Amino acid sequence: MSLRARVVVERPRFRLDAALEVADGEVVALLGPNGAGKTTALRALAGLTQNRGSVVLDGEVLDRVPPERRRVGVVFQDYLLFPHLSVVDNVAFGPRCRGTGRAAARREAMEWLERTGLAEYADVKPRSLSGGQAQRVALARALAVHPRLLLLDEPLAALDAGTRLEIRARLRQHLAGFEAATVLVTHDALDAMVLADRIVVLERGAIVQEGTPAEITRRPRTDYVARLVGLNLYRGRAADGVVELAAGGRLSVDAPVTGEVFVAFPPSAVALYAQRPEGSPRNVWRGTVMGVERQGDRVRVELSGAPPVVADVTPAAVAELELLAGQPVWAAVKATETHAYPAQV
Amino acid sequence: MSLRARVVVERPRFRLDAALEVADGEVVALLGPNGAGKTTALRALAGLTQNRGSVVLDGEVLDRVPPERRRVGVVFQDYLLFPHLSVVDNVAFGPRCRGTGRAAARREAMEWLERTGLAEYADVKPRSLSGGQAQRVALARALAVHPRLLLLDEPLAALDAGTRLEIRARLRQHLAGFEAATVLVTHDALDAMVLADRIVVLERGAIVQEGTPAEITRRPRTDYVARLVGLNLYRGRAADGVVELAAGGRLSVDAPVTGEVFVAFPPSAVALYAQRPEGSPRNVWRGTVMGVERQGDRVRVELSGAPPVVADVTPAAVAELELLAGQPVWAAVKATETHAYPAQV
Amino acid sequence: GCGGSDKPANEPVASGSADSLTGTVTVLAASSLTEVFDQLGKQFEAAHHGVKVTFSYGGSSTLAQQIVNGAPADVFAAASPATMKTVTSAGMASESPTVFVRNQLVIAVGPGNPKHIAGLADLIKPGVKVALCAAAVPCGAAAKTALSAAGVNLKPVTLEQDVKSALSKVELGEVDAALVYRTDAKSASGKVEGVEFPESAKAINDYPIAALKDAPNPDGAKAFVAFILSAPARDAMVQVGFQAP
Amino acid sequence: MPAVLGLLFLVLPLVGLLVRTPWTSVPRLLAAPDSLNALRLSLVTATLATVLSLVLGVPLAWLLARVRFPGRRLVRALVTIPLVLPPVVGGVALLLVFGRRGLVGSWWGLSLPFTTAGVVVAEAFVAMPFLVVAVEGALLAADLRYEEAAVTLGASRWTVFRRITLPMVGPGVVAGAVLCWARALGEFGATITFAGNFPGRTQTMPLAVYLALESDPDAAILLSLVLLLVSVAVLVGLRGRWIGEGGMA
Amino acid sequence: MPAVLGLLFLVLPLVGLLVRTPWTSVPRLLAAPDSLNALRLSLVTATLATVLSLVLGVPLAWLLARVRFPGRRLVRALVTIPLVLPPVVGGVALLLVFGRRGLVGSWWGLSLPFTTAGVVVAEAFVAMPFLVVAVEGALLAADLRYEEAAVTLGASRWTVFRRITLPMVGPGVVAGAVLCWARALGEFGATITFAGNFPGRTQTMPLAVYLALESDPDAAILLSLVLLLVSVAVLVGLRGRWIGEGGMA
Ligand SMILES: Nc1ncnc2c1ncn2[C@@H]1O[C@H](COP(=O)(O)OP(=O)(O)OP(=O)(O)O)[C@@H](O)[C@H]1O
Ligand SMILES: Nc1ncnc2c1ncn2[C@@H]1O[C@H](COP(=O)(O)OP(=O)(O)OP(=O)(O)O)[C@@H](O)[C@H]1O
Ligand code: MOO
Ligand SMILES: [Mg+2]
Ligand SMILES: [Mg+2]
Repeated sequence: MSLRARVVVERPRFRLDAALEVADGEVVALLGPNGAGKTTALRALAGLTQNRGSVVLDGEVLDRVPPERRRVGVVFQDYLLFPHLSVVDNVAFGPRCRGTGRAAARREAMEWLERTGLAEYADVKPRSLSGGQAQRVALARALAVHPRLLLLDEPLAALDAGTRLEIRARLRQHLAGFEAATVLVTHDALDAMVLADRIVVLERGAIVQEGTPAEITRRPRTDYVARLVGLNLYRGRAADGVVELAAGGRLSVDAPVTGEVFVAFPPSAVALYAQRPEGSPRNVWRGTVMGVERQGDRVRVELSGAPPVVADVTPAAVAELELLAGQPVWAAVKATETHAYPAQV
Repeated sequence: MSLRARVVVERPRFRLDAALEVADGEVVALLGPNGAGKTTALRALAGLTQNRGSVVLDGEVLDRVPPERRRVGVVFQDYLLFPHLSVVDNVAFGPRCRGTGRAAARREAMEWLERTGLAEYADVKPRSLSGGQAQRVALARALAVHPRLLLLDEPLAALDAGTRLEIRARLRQHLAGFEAATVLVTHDALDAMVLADRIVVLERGAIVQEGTPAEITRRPRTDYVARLVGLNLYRGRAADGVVELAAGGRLSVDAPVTGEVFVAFPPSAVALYAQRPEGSPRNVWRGTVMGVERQGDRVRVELSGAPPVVADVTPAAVAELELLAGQPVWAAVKATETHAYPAQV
Repeated sequence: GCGGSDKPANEPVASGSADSLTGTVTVLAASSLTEVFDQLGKQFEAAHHGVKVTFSYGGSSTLAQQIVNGAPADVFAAASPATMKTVTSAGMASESPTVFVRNQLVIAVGPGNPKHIAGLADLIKPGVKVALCAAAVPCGAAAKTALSAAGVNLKPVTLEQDVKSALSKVELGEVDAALVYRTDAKSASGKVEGVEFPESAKAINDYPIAALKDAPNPDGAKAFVAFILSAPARDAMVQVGFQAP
Repeated sequence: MPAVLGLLFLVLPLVGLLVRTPWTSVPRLLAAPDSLNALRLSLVTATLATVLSLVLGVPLAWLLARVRFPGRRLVRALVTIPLVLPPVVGGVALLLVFGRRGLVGSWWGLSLPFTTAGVVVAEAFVAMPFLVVAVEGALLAADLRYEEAAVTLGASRWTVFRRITLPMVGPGVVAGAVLCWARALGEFGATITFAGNFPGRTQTMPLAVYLALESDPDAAILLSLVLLLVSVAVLVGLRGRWIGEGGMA
Repeated sequence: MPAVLGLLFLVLPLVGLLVRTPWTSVPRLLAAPDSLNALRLSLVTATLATVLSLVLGVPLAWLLARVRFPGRRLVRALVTIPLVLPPVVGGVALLLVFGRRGLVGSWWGLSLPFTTAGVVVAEAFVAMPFLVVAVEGALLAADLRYEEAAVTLGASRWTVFRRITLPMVGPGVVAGAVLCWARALGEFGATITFAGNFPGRTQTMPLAVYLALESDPDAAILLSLVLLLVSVAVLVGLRGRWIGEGGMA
């Protein structure tokens, strides 16, 4: 086990207390809403913020090791490229500090820049980079130190769609062949799914869920996670295949559960009708359209009701049903499309 | 027509030259890869960077008007919250400059903070905000000046999924009831689709495409745009319902086009088979799996071949076909699912 | 009354008798006169009720500059004829200056005279560090005269800008001897000893005094000059080591 | 460690003074009204000179750091002139301008030399460049983009300066003001030349020390220590606080 | 506009001096070897004092700005002492420490007073605090997060200081060095007290000026102008360049 840490940080209106374990070569994505403590956790791991817990890396207790000797690579949320050094010198800074000669360090830096597609900017100062370019340089700078632990704070947020795919793929490649442990903070479910072996969800300073991307996707345990993975999620009490929802209403499910449970299903499982439908779906209820959003080749419809629900439909359906805010509609979900699982782990 | 501008900026290794028109109350999304010149364009509109073109707002020529009298609200890519002022004073700064009294300005600022869900942080300094919190404060600060022109540089990039939906909805509401013209820079197709009336795509300093979100989505004209909206896009010569693709291969299409055309279809229109399928689809070709990525409830498969293509399939299909990198498969696309349109506008 | 004609009419000055002097008499005096003038000022105030004497001490040349530039002063007492000349040639003196005391050089040495210095010739013994004043200031000029009269070719370690700093070098033990005025050696008695030497008679420095033309209080100026030239004042100055002219 | 060496170098001489001080004569000296007058006058004039320097010098520093104009490098160098000019010559120069027959003084009517106001002018002349150079340095190191952000919010140049620039270079301005105040407090040559040495009116502490050196060197050291003590007390009291508040991490 | 007023205030006295200068005697004065010697000695010692101050003072400023230790406020105030101390008293204090019978000087063997090295020490003592305070102000205003970023890249404290902190506070260090150099160049009281006044060895320009004031005020003004001219030339030549490079937007 490469990283075993407990990070405990007290702030005036905030307390972080989270245990993190990351294996050699494993990538853990740290997800959570704004202000959940993700950046704070990374800072504590890097030794930049006083940690009342403990950090053990490769069996070595780091609590008394100063940050410069932790061999931890960090990509900061706001990059923090050194304004007075050229791009290549920014990247070469780490290798230089680890004792590499000037020329060798610059060569190494140039390689990294080529890999991130920024070789032509090697000699400019960071302030004349665009936001996305700066972020890529920050990434190259962190990777160039060959860290034992790599901490990435939203390393792809400022990248454009194309570069993002590319860098994401590169990063994945790199992380795959990486002997180090990696913790990746992100807001993007896709980044987390693609890059991470395991996801840890932080809310209000505490870990609320962790598991593989598949587990998290299938069995979200909080509203935040559900929204993140694009599922409708409810909590309720199950008895005889029917769940009484805390949010109002009831849902028939296709699972032998009882007691406190979560029920989840994707928006695409929700069918919408102008009239009460007759037919197989056992879950049918009335709702009111709150909002309609086009999303690529699908349309996402938000409904209030008991329970409130989000549905994905085709543009054709929108036109046919004349879905506008305020419009009453019927929602239907087949019991077989729902996924119910115990609320206690 | 509220904003008519031509922005022309020369940089050592970069030249921006773009004409922008934004109507009263209209929201234009400026999309483009990293380093395309989006931030530079906003700076020129705001009067922060020397513009060799011309900016006309509400009929008034702004070229000689200093930035402080342009009534332009800006959310900067790196927020630039004043570090020495509390959050509420940051937001109140604009109203104060416009002559509002101290108490009234703070009241107004508090309202904005409440709307962005940050009222409890009113009295802290920006450096103790998380990234997403800071971005929301920057948004509130820009809106608080009731600008005639609102310039947003990736205003949602650092927001978590939940807040993002919320703020996006709020922003849309606000922009809808907004008499001002808005230019929004983003990397997120969804943000652009949801928030913008019109999309302008900038690449390498020049406008390569503009139109409504629907037009852009349906008829992308560059690889960047196609990737952005998640379509497969090819260019080729059409004759008698068949397009010879520049990327290799040919596609039957269901449109009466001839000459230079684009052909586009969504990844979900691509079916994959282990054996060459017999059946209705007229476009069938061999490819090799390059990568498989789980994306929420779908799996995205990248194929090389003539042409290369991206397909969206169900997890079940992945298991059945044993889709792994290197695996040869057959791709099929119905001619009716393709969309062909002239390359010349 | 004497010379009261150009006085502003509204100034509250009694006319006629010198005993009815009033107002303030401002005296610019060389800083080497500080102690004795402070004491004489009190005597003058006691003798003339209602008169206040204010002193502004400084380097003689600084004071001369100030006078030329319109300092509101009544009397100037300089430590050298040269600096007084700056004032007179600018036409700022109301009368020709009078020499009121003279000062003579001595060799200042540390307590107990550890290097056994008895005269100028001993100053060139090896291992003896000597401080002199720079030739541009009066004590330096005097030292030069005395040394050449004695035919001693002295190599000092420093040429100080005034007597006091030369003296303090002896007090602090940085040098073994310095040529200073007798008054200075006397005021520092306990910390230095003064060794008299015959050639000093050839290098005596004159202190001139004069009332000033633009004096706000001309009567007071005249009276103060007269007082300084009087026998009691002269005695007081001889007490602290000056010589009568 | 050079930092400790540096500290020793600056503090050891003070220890030397403390060892030599004739503490027994403290009460007598402090009872002398002239000493107290001089101390009071020093504090008042140095503070006024600092205020004057802030009013004139901070805008000047801003001009040098933010506005491009021809000859800026020359002006920047001219500003440092009073640093290099021997103070006594500075005093003479002031007399040539503000004196009775000076360039300005002659049609001005009002006479500055040999008044308390003259002391303030002399001190400000000598001390202001310290403020200007320190503040200019701070301004040059500041991040311009915050000022741009303020401008887009409708702030005039003056508002930007007052509410953004100034607070952000707070530590620099405080440092400049401290230097200016300290230099004004210790000013001797220009003061005695331009304003004379009149007890209660223009005799500041350094002038009193100078006189005391003539007659009673021990008293002079003691007076210096009093000046030191008071100024260190003021600095410990005020500066730590200002810096704590004005500083940014 | 106060900036212009401030500029006039600093520059007018110079104009006064220029108007009064007896230009005809320039050749005679400049031909005097003592003047040239003094000028050369001034430039050399002021530069050495600045180097010494940089070596000792920048680390000291860093200590004050970055390291928390008990009594920091007091130390911060102690450092400003030589600013307030009348220079002559400062010279006496130096004698008490480094003099023949001083605390350090007596077992040191090596004698500083009356040597050129002594001039450097006296100038550094008086001028170093300017550097320390200016650099400390710049350090306090700098953004700490860049230093954090450097630390995570494996930079030792010293590397962070040398490659990140120092370049980022460049303008502040340049400002401090300029103040320090200028103050050293104009230093009079401490120098003459500690190092004495011997032409070619310890007689710097200000000492030559002071003595000239005694005998020939016009010559004194002229000498000051020469000093000015040279220093302004140096500053125009070097500083604009440093600032241009060291500055960040
Ligand atoms: N230096 C600080 N002082 C006081 N409070 C702080 C400080 N830094 C962060 N906080 C608070 O701690 C909480 C967690 O902040 P953190 O930056 O770790 O959030 P985050 O999870 O990274 O959020 P985001 O996704 O918005 O970047 C927030 O409420 C923030 O306001
Ligand atoms: N101050 C500057 N000096 C020189 N070149 C600059 C400067 N600012 C930006 N550039 C260059 O201009 C180009 C456009 O930059 P800009 O910041 O406008 O890109 P952008 O579209 O906002 O990209 P991103 O999405 O990454 O933020 C880039 O190649 C960048 O390197
Ligand atoms: O004014 Mo003096 O008495 O020459 O030092
Ligand atoms: Mg964060
Ligand atoms: Mg940008």
